[in-house]
Amino acid sequence: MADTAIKTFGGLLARQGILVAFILFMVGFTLWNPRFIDIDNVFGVIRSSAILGVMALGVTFVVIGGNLDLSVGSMLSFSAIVVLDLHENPAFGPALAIPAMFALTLCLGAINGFLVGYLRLNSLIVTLGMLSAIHGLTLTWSGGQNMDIADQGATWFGVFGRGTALGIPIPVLIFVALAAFLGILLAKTPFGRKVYAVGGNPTAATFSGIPRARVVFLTYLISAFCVAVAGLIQASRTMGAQNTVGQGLELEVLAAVILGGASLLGGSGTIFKTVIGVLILGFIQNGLLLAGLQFYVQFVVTWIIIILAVWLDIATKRGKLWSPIA
Amino acid sequence: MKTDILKKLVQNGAIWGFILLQLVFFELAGRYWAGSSTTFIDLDNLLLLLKQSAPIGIIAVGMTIVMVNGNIDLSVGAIYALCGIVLLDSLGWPMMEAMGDGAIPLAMLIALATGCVLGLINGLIVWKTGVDAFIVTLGAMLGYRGLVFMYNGEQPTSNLNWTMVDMAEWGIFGIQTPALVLLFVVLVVWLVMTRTVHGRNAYAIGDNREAAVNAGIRVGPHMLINFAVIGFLAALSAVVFYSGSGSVNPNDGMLFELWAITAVVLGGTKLTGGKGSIIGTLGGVIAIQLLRRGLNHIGADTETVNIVIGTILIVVLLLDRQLNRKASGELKV
Amino acid sequence: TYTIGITQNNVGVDSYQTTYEQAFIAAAEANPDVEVVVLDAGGDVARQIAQIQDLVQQEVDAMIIWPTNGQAVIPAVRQAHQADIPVVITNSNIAEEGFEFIRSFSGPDNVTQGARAAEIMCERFTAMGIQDEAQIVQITGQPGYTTAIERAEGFEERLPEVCPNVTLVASQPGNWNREDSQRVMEAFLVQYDDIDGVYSGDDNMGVGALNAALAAGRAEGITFVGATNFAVGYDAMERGEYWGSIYQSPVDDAEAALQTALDILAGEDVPFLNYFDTPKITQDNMGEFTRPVF
Amino acid sequence: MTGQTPALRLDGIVKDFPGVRALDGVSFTVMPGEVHALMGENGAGKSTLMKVLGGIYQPDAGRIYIAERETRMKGPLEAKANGVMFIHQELSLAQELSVAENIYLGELPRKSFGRVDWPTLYARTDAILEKLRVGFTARTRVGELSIANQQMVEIARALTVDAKAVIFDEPTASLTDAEKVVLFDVIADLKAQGVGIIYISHRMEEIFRITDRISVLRDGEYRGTLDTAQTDETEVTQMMIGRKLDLSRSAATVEPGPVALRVEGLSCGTLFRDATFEVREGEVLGFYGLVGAGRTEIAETLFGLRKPTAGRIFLKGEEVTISSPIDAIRKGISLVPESRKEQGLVLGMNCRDNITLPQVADLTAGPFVADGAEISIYDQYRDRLSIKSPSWRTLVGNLSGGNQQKIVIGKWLSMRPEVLIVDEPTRGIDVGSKSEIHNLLRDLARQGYAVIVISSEMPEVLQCSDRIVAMYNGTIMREFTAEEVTEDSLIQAISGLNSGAAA
Ligand SMILES: Nc1ncnc2c1ncn2[C@@H]1O[C@H](COP(=O)(O)OP(=O)(O)OP(=O)(O)O)[C@@H](O)[C@H]1O
Ligand SMILES: Nc1ncnc2c1ncn2[C@@H]1O[C@H](COP(=O)(O)OP(=O)(O)OP(=O)(O)O)[C@@H](O)[C@H]1O
Ligand SMILES: [Mg+2]
Ligand SMILES: [Mg+2]
Repeated sequence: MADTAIKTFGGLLARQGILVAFILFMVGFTLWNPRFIDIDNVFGVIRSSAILGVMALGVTFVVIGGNLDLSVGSMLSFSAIVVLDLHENPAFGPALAIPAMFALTLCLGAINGFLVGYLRLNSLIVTLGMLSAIHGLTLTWSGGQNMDIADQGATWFGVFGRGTALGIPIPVLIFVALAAFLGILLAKTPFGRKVYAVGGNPTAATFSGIPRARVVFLTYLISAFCVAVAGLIQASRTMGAQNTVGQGLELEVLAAVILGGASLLGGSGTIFKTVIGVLILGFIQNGLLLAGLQFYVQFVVTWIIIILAVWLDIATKRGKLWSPIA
Repeated sequence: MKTDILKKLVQNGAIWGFILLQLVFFELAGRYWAGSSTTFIDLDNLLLLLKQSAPIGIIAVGMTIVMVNGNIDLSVGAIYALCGIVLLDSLGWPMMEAMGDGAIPLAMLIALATGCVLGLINGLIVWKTGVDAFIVTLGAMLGYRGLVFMYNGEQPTSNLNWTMVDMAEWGIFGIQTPALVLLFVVLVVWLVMTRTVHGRNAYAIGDNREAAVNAGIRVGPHMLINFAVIGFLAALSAVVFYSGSGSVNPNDGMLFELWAITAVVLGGTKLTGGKGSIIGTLGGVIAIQLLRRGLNHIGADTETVNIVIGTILIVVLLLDRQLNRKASGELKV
Repeated sequence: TYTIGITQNNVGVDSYQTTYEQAFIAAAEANPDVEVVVLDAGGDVARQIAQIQDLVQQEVDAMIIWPTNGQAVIPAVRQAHQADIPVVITNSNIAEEGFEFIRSFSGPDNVTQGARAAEIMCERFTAMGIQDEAQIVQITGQPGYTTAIERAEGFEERLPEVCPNVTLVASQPGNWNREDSQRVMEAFLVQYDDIDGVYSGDDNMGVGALNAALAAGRAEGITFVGATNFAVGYDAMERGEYWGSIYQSPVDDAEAALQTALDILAGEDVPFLNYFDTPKITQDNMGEFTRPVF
Repeated sequence: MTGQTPALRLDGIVKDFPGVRALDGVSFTVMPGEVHALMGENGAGKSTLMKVLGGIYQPDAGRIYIAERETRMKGPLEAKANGVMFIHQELSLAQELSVAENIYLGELPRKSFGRVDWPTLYARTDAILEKLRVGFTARTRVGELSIANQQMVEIARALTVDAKAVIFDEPTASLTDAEKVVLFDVIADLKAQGVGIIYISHRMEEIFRITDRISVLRDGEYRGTLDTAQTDETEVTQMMIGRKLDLSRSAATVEPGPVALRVEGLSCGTLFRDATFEVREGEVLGFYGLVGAGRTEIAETLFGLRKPTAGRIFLKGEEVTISSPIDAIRKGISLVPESRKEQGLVLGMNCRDNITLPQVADLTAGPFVADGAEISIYDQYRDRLSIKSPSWRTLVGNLSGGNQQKIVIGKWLSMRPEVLIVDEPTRGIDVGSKSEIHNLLRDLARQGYAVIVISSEMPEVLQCSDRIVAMYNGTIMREFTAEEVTEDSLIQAISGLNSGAAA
């Protein structure tokens, strides 16, 4: 009995090193400050991680498909600015602003997808270029001004960022629902399988009759869709946005995805692990804030935790602590 | 044979062709469109360009080595800032202050050593834990930045030493110190990468890690050295830049890594390793710097600059692909 | 005609800087004797130094700099000075070592602004009768920027002078970013059961903190004070949710800088420190001010 | 021989991988000046044993003796230092580096300051290349070489040091006859110098041509050593697979049906020109030619991977254009590609997912992939092709080379195509499975499939085909029927000697 329990735990450790790292880490912080595990705080962390998290879900698809997406941060600024601006436009109002924003953001994703998928351009450079170009586009749209909802009381727009249902914040619900949906899409459907194949070996995928370009294209559309959702939450949460709200998020998102164990070479990773990655980052930030540490101490601790977590993950997989590299 | 050479020239020369194109375009656009009174193609202007390319350029050279080796370093921006702080702060230590200007070379050495150590830490973690360099240096990007802030809180670290500024602004034939250092670094690293055993092994490791291991190349130490070198070069870049500016913002150097990588890739280095050229990287750095200055020259505003730079990056990639297109009947994979 | 070059800190990062740029260009266009070269450093010191060098190379008649780092630009400013180009510093000043190379500073006094914010906060606490027990938190701007540092400095120095028993329990940066500040405030709210006041480096962040408090249902008892009165802050004041701020107009800021440069070119005497006034604004006196345009 | 000290002795080597014991107490001795064959089915543990010897894997138990001195191979470097050279089964080259740098990988000659001594490097390399009679130089970039020539670069490494023992792991899998002759000369030279040679191959004729003794592994266990001179194929095979093997060709019992695929004047740039041929249902058409003759390119064109520059393709009498592999699959064409690692497999995916990859979109229950259907396809082809894998969850990258190849074949067989093209189908496959695959191909034809077999092995085309197309340098030289073909006429046709005598 105890024996099997140990065995199961050993197996879990080997397969889900990152999950174990997460649990250890949560226990550690809770011992330090019991408030950490307070239900309000937990919801608070998940709620504020939701934006990063939703973006990371999309980027997981792109990364498993063997590419990068560095444009998500500046795309987030774009979608938030656009939805707010259209919201204030009497011709649109919230009901039209949201679909219009989704359409425009998906167009940007389609550009990424077209360039990387169909034209086969290097995704790092393409999305870096798009990072810059979309920022320019956002500035042009807003004229460089912050966007705000003038009469916050008169709109239901805030529900996406501030509302709750059954006592659970709506952003948390969106994040969980989207994670479940995309998790199933990736793990259980033919499309998901194709994403893994294209990321794992694009040539072999082509030889197997998988439309490589279209699959890559779709991963970027998914990524853009997630950014649009995140942008909606963001805009609704703050009821206003600067042109730079998403700046720098691209690397944080990537860190979460990688921390979850997706390989940058493509072909591996799961939505579940990405969620863990997001939560680890969210709880590190929150835990250190609660511990009253300076934000730069957070940086250093995040560094150490990222490396320890990934190390633990791969060390359990290979069954050895140290790398065999000579 | 002849067409082969021509093809190679076109392939490797794409970036230089692009630079030439930019020069001509900005000269003409500046004169006839923006009505600028100054010329763009002008020796002083080009020398200034080279000088301004130095901070990113020196780092990009290091990035080329690491990328050829099959790794990447995202922490260079933070190393750059941290070494800048070490340089300026160490000048203010009582012992060093007592030495007067004689402390300058010592401070520079301390800063360079710091860079090496930071690079070594990255390299050691990559080697010993087997965690991917992308993750290790992504973490270090945060961690080292944290150290930058710890050093002096959120305040800039300043120490304006006019002797050092004069050194940075010194030059011969109008080529100022930063440009000289950049050219020197390019030359030395080019020699190392093309002529030495270490350089060739770095290519082999990046090209086919398993083959290198099978052949008995000790992959770890080579990676370690290369991380130390990029740490050193990031520090050198900091020394060159901060001796001329005298003050470090704690968030200086952010995004340097991305621009350095962009320059390296534009210069023809493969992201997956095994292929790349230092000279190409120099071209990539100059091309990007030229683009920025050119856009300023013709009076483009912030949003236009952003849009154009983004678009150009993609267009260059597209052109490069067109130029390097395989023969007809290519395998459609 | 005169050619005047300006290199700005980071256009587009917030409405203030954008409005400043627009106002500057508008002012220059209104004056037939001026041509301007407008550059943006994008917050990057290295790029700003390069731009100063470029302007020297282009032999502009005068140069206006909104420094990204008040120390780092000094050697570049010296180059301009050596090339006999008069330099005006705008919005946030450079360090004293550089004063000999510039002709004038034109902008707000950020230390005073911080001090005034402390006074607003203290007056409010006194009116509420909690000046001896209040606990406050601070959300600062982008770490490393002069404006952020000076405002925090002014606030932290002045507060104990006026309200010695108020404690500043925590300070975290909000990076001039409403979302960041909202996140920081959420954590503060979990961490501290008793928060009586929030000082933010600008209203944009202040409104982020306000949003967090509203969401947690704790906004009622908290006094929010900011700086650089943004339209959102003004509106929140009007609704009675936000207490006070410092009124600072980017249009005044831009026009003052251009005028200073023109005065210098015209050979007039200009004061070395050319501060424009930035008054306190609170719910009590906001009627005296128009709603900010940014 | 018994009086000599062995060049190499392995004693009780055990090696475990998660889920498999790859080696189970293997002992094995190589004398100096001996060519010692190591044989066994796919997955028997040959490559693993050699990797233990080469320092790439650490054994879980057992000892290694070199010249009767116990030695621990901590890594490839120690192996090399102890005089053990290893020519790997899978190409182990840096594509962007020159031939010389690859041959001396890990031990480039040095000058002061760590500089590479280029003149010495090139001089030494040229000397080796001369011995190998190859058509490229020391400075050529390896990526520009054909697979066969890359294999020669790999082989050249054996000549760089004074080795005590050299391991060749399936060196001939992608060599042509001309290069094989060179390789055998090299081996003879080494042998004359008293080097102990371990030679792994699935090709019996080679084994009997060059080796002195044969050791056999089965399921990671040592089965015994035979004297080559005193044994024959049957005995070796029986030792390997534990039963007798029927090597006879299964006769075609059906009359060929209507034409399934007809190609008229198909050309693709300079790769191949004016190819005209047809294949009927119930028939196996063989393509034979030297490496680079353009057979693979024809197959790729038929599979929609290349755009033809001229010519027409008819499927069941109807003209079609095939624009992509998706298109080809939809029209009933399957291609088993020639390079399993690059084109055939996603190494990071498990066995089941690889096999069902081309049809995953059809194996659905509602919007989801149907797990059960997938596993039953896997089980079916595992049994049919006797794929040796711990479970369907095993990553394909962890299978032995031959079993990987079987996965690729299974993947395309399970598509039940009308036209099945197989390109070098048995590269790296053991004799038992090889004849199984040959018979399988013939069975498929009997069931009404049209099969095209591309191969560089003459016995294979002879064994399988009803008709044989001989190619030389991008053109079809001649077509033979199974009855009229002789080895000589085939060799003549593929060397472009009698271009006049078209059938
Ligand atoms: N890295 C690995 N991880 C897990 N299992 C492995 C690994 N390498 C080999 N194996 C397993 O060990 C067994 C022996 O494999 P090996 O490659 O030695 O076979 P082989 O005799 O060389 O076959 P072939 O003739 O097909 O090359 C196989 O069952 C294989 O699946
Ligand atoms: N000299 C060469 N330079 C570059 N690529 C080559 C060269 N020779 C062959 N190739 C390519 O390498 C791949 C494998 O070549 P290989 O020599 O194995 O030919 P093959 O496919 O066996 O010959 P066939 O075309 O007759 O089937 C082919 O796609 C071929 O086009
Ligand atoms: Mg093998
Ligand atoms: Mg072939």
